[in-house]
Amino acid sequence: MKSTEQLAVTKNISGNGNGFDPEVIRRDFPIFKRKINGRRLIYLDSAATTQKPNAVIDVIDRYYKFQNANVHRGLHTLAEEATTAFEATRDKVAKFIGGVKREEIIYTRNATEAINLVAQSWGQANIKKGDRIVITQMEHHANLVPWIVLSRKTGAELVYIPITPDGFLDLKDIGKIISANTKMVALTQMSNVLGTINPVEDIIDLAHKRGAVTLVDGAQSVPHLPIDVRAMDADFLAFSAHKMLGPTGLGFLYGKEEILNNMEPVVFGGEMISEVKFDYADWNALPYKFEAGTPHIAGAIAFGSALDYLNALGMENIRNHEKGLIAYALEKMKELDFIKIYGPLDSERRGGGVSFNDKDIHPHDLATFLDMMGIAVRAGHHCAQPLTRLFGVNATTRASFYIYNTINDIDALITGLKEARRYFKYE
Amino acid sequence: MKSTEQLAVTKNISGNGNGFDPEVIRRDFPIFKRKINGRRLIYLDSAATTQKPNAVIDVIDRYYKFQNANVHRGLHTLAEEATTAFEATRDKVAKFIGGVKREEIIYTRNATEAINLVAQSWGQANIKKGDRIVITQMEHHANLVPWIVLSRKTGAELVYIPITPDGFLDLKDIGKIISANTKMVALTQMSNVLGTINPVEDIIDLAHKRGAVTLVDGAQSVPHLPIDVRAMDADFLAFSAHKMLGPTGLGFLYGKEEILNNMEPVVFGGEMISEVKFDYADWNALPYKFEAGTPHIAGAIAFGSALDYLNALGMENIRNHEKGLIAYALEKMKELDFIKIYGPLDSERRGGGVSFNDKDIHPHDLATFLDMMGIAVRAGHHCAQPLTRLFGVNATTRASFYIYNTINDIDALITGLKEARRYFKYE
Amino acid sequence: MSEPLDDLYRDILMEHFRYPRGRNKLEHVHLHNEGQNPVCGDEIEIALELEGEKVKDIYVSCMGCAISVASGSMLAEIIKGKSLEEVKKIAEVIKSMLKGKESRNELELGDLEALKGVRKFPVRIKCALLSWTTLIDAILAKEASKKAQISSSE
Amino acid sequence: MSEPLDDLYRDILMEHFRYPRGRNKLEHVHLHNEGQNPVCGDEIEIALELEGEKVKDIYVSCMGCAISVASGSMLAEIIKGKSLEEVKKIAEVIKSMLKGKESRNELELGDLEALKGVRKFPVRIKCALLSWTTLIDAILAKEASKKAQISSSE
Ligand SMILES: Cc1ncc(COP(=O)(O)O)c(C=O)c1O
Ligand SMILES: Cc1ncc(COP(=O)(O)O)c(C=O)c1O
Repeated sequence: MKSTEQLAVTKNISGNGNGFDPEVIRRDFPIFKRKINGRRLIYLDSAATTQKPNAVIDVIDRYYKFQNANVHRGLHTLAEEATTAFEATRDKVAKFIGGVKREEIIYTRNATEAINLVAQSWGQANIKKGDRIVITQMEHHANLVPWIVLSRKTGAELVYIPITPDGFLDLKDIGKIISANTKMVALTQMSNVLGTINPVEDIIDLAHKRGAVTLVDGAQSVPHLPIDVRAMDADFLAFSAHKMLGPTGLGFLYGKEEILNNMEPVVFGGEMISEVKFDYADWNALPYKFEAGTPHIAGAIAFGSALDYLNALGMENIRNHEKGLIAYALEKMKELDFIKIYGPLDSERRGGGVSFNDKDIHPHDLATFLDMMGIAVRAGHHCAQPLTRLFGVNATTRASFYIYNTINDIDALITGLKEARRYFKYE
Repeated sequence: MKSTEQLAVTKNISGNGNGFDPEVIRRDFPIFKRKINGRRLIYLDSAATTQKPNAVIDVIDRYYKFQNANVHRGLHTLAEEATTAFEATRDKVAKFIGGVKREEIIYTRNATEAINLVAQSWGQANIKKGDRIVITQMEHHANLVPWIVLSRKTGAELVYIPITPDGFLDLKDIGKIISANTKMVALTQMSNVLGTINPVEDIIDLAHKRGAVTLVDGAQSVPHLPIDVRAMDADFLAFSAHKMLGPTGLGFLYGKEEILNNMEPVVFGGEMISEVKFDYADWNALPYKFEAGTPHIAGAIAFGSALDYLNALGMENIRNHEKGLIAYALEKMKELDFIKIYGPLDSERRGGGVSFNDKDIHPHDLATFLDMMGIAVRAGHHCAQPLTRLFGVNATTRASFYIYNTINDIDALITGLKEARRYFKYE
Repeated sequence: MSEPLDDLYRDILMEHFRYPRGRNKLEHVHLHNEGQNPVCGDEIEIALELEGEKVKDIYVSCMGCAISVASGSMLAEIIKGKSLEEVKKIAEVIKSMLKGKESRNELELGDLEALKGVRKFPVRIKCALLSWTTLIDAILAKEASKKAQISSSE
Repeated sequence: MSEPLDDLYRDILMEHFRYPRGRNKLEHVHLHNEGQNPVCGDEIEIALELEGEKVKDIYVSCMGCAISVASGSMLAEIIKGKSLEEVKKIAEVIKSMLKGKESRNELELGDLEALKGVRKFPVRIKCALLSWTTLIDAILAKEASKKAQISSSE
């Protein structure tokens, strides 16, 4: 790729006419003032967790300083303010994923807990021996281990949609895999290792025709793509706040009202009940039925601000920006003959991070080397051990992007990859 | 009580020779700069959640601004710093409750989830039809509903230790109640409604003699009393960070290593596994086995600072300070013939908040009235509906205290109670 | 005390609280329901005696705060003699009033206007609505069971 | 590149990484174990051939990073000829060294001294210890089963 082409990509990214400028965005993120090992921080680990803008951090600060109270059960001013703000975020989340009912949004700790809630409550009640659960070979452990455990407990079979060598779902036998006895189809909308964007609508459609219920792991997709869960028609959608500018300790389960209404809660205590006697307990209405105990109030309120921030940027613009970054990164990496890329090479059909390996340098050593240059990447199995092994390795290196990343960051990475080979004496 | 006695109490509180001065402490809590309905805030709702000192708020702020990264799986500098700080809090918690092993401390969302983890994992595996579960009549829904559900699921009987009219556990039949077939004894160390401090050591001792496992709900006790869980010999202890200066979204389960080792996890995903194949998953070591997915990193790190703050004050001093406040509040309220107090009147045997009712004004109306004076109290069943009903009411008013409360706050409350009667025309 | 508080605890409301209407047991009960405010445990019992589609008499018993007791008492007063359709309409108007929407009000609300002060106290709205939601739930349940009967006898 | 990195990837360490010792399969295997680093999925296999209490030969195969491969190779080099008791002692010394404690070091560590640079990279300590913990676990398991045999034959 020549420097003129490079310029075009840069333009495509920051000059899309929507005022989307990562250089400006970066100024909202205090962490970029920090030096890492004497270098400027180049953060390429947003698939693990994103950095947070001042708008979010300040809300947490303000909440604890001037508003802090427990929610729902309080009659005093602070409690009422906290409750109003806490519930306002629920409305924002309902709107953000395509305009669902507020009762369909359940606060959880993270995406992992959201998926487990479904596997445990819906799964235990509806999955029996002889049934089939379908997931894919590219699932994160969060959408893999709960189903392994459920199938072990119930005797249901767990069947995987395989992947092609270039990192797409292999859909040629999908009609057989999603069989008439399939009760649950759970899959990720975007792979955290390969970046693949899966055709969830089609798969959901087929699953529904077979009478199965569907769960979409949106941990990687909701932060990066415009989402319309109603158009998608997923029965459940799980995602985490911390991967989309929000605080840690907060995640979400969307579920269709009718299905949630028929599910038993899994955690019991305050707030989730409507009446308790010594020998009797009755459940509260949605969504509270699934929210026992004091929730992450500060986190929820701050996440409202994260959604405002993303909405102001526009999810379409974010997707376009990232598509540009990924295309550029793939181009540049393809030029390096010592780098093997895992996953699709077409930026239209992928998002997320780029996983790759140096043919000689182990991902750990590479990550440590890059860190000394201020570049934060991730190395390991990325909580998708069986997938990583499919590619014949124990670990890969992953560089993942978000709204604050620029072409410069990718250039720095490419330089780092070259220098690593010199340092480890392969060049 | 005459003004000279009053003075003595004040002295006892702030002049205990340990430099414990609530007026000085208050300056660390920015919320007290806030006006509520034009009045200075008098916060008497710490049993619901406590206010947070700058030391805690600033750590959250700094974390998100300059350290933010996902933990455990990262090799880069930010990830390593976050992991170290996150794990350091585990050590502090282990020390704070009496010096247990770090592996015995599990991060949860709140006390509620901690108790549910035990009911679900240990309970489902060890409780059968014919077994007995013993709890008390003064449990919070968090330590009540999980056992109702477990007994319903397993067919085990649920038996309550009753309470006396003055709000103590009635222990005269305890030898019969904790029978040979009792498998679990779960009780609160301090009632969130009555303030009663229960003789947990004796009850645990008896339970162990009968071969039962014990769980202590420490949601109200750990923030307010010096705790030595090893001396207490509880098998499990549950508590929440937000009730002891810490952030929302974080709680803890302590469990004896041997018991935890024999328990199955209940939430499955990243971090809690040691190896995953497509048809196989094996669990990580303690404590990670029970911590699936991205934890509340910021919350955990900030909670380390909350513990430092409490340690600097000294838990003995905190207990003495609160004992003084409660004694004073009880004295003052006893003088009001329109106020009925629920729970023990001896401040040596109680802590926590004081629950009471005006004989004519409903707790809701009273709470709304007090709020207009800037006084935050709680009204309702305090998530202990069966207990509240034992006293023949649907709701009580509760004023609860912490390190930043003063004699002045109680005087303001007493004035408020009197003015309410004038306002509602009962005087 | 302060102005919003006076607006909440208006004299009319306090008068209803002190002398609640509808406390006499009914001879014939055609509609019955119990309600709870899960936040606080407040409880209400409502019963109606009907004459055709009209409310002949009503029984309301509420263990609760001034707002919920007074609101229940006002309910007892206003719905007497009204048809169930009218009752549902009044409930809608009160709901919108409490949620702060300007009601294009063709209905005569009488004392119920006094509930307006609750708007400034969002946590108390549930108290003001407890009697109304309990009653409406009962009416809707009755209608649903009637429909079911009709369709099963068709 | 920077100094701490040079201290981590010392020449001796890189030499072990490139030419790891102990890659020959053993004739007789008296002790065998496999280990994993759950953080990254790195895998190791270790086997010992014993002569009495002494290590006669050793096989180490590690799929992992430079640190874990080199550490495994150094292990293979140093424990040859040592008694199992001595091996356990060396493991202890290395653990303390990596955790930054000054070891009152009577033992000759040879190339293993090169692992000192890992101290500045806490997340890599697990890599450096993988081979050692895998080996020690095997030794302890063997001892435990021996004890059990003795007590059951008493
Ligand atoms: C005695 C007791 N147990 C449990 C809880 C539940 O705490 P959390 O809501 O933080 O889970 C509380 C707090 O309300 C409590 O007072
Ligand atoms: C695809 C996918 N699913 C689920 C998760 C789990 O998210 P969390 O750790 O926030 O529960 C992740 C994040 O690592 C992910 O990438």
